[in-house]
Amino acid sequence: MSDAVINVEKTDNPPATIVAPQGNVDMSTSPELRQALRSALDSSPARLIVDLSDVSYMDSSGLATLVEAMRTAKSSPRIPMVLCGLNDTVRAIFEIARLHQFFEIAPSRDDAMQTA
Amino acid sequence: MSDAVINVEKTDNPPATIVAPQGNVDMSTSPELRQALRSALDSSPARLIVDLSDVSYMDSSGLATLVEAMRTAKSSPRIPMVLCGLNDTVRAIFEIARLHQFFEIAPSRDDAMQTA
Amino acid sequence: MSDQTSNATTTHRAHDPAHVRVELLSNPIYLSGARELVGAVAKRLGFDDLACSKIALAVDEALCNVIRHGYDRAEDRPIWISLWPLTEDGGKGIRIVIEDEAKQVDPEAMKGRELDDIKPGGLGVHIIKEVMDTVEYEKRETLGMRVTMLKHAPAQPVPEVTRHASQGARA
Amino acid sequence: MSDQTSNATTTHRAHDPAHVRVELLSNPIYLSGARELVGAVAKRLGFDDLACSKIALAVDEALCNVIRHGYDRAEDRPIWISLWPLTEDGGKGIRIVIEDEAKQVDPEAMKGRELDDIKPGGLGVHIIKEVMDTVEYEKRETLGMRVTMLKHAPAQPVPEVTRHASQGARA
Ligand SMILES: Nc1ncnc2c1ncn2[C@@H]1O[C@H](COP(=O)(O)OP(=O)(O)O)[C@@H](O)[C@H]1O
Ligand SMILES: Nc1ncnc2c1ncn2[C@@H]1O[C@H](COP(=O)(O)OP(=O)(O)O)[C@@H](O)[C@H]1O
Repeated sequence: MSDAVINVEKTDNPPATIVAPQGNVDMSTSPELRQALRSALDSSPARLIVDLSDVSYMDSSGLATLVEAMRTAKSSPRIPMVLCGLNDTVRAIFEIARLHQFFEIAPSRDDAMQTA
Repeated sequence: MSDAVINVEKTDNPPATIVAPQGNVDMSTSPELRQALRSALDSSPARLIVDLSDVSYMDSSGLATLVEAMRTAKSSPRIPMVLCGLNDTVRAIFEIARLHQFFEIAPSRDDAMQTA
Repeated sequence: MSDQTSNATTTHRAHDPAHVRVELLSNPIYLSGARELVGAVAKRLGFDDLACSKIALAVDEALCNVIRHGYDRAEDRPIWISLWPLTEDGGKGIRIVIEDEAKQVDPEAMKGRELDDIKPGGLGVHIIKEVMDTVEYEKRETLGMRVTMLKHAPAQPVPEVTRHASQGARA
Repeated sequence: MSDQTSNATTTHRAHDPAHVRVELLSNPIYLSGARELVGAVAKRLGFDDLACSKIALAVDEALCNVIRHGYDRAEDRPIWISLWPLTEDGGKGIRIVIEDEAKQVDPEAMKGRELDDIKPGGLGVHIIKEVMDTVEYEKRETLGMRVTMLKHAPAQPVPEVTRHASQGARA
């Protein structure tokens, strides 16, 4: 019953998988994000970019999903994972949860491409 | 108790008064728009531009306010009055009320300056 | 489309509790909250953004009419908004019921003005009927009025699971 | 700031009816509607956009906890959200009460994890306490839990009338 839309893209230069959820990431839509992140990590991309520029709102179920993906990404074989495009509302929840330092966060997708 | 914000600006070249309400124009905020439009018309500007680009939502009380101002503007001495910057939601209510032809509507403020 | 005022309640079993029910004071400062709630619920029930904002507009107009005509702008009277998903015939949509404790008027009196007669006001009922598929005004059993409005969502082009897969396929 | 769980209800006369009261089913599809309603009401009660979205977040987290822990994800149980403007001492703000009919737990058990222990989950209660000024969990008289949360709005720099005038003066 969820209407989450998650865009997934692969680029060659530099090689990366980009997961870009759209709209609200809350308890009703985060299962689809979890699914998309798992598939992306399963295919062992050179880097994983989670582009949040089209996410207007995220709650702790979204955070939990990202923490879980980051832990997988950090375990061997390590996959560089970078978040980008956080708006003020989304950034606020990372700060409240003191998770803005656990994640690598870049301003834009281009920056994330360079960082990862 | 209203928190309507309405920006009013006067330009010299071309001479015009621009009334630009911000946010929602509904039953609780349209009285302030009415007030701003009345003051603007009272000072008999060379033209009156109502810039709706920062209006995210308008209901029939906002429409009624604009109809009232347009009638004053059309009565002698006639003051050219142009609306601009309608988003899809705002445009929809003009169309539902079949008022998109009663008003002069320009895409942008610049166009409105030329039209009026 | 705007004149089907008959079968608005026929498919509605009166005792199904609403999925969302709001009781709010007749104070215009709460209109924006009611609109945002209704728009967000409509979104989850299958409407696109523009349709959601039109549905929110219809609710806003109905609430304004209760405040203005029903309660003569008193700001401390109750209004109830109830929402149900419409699931008949496999389609999607929303049923919205707005109730008040204001004076009862003849449902026939709920009429907008002719649209070519341009003047301030007289647009609310017209907007409500234009936006919603069916609109039915009635007197409540004890006191006050009730308006029941239905809107069907356009059929989704691609079913849920297929769409998710096709998103994946874009990868 | 996050540990003041004591006087949340002391200034609240229990029988003042809420200005807005929502009853919704414990189905996650209605979370967005609840958030939008609360955010829009907070806006009209004097909070800026970022504060409104944080208050909506706190309500979302409390609702998710009721759905997850209280109702074990059953989607057809009732949850109530009640909103009041805070007007004590001439200040502005919002009082939010969320109630359920779920199992009763010791209010002391409502604790988030330590933040340095990074793992998925365990953030909801922490977020609620961080965002709101006071948060108080209690058992309801008959069944279920109640959480009462207060948030005061920062004092407005310029009073209403003066601000309108100064807008005019910019002309
Ligand atoms: N909730 C209501 N209670 C009583 N009368 C109503 C209500 N809604 C609408 N009406 C009647 O229908 C008429 C048309 O309403 P509307 O189209 O919204 O225009 P307006 O409110 O500007 O008059 C109103 O003037 C009023 O007589
Ligand atoms: N509404 C509730 N009903 C019952 N238990 C709750 C409720 N809210 C919170 N709790 C308890 O508080 C704990 C912490 O909640 P929270 O910080 O939101 O993290 P999480 O939900 O991820 O466990 C929960 O694990 C649960 O034991």
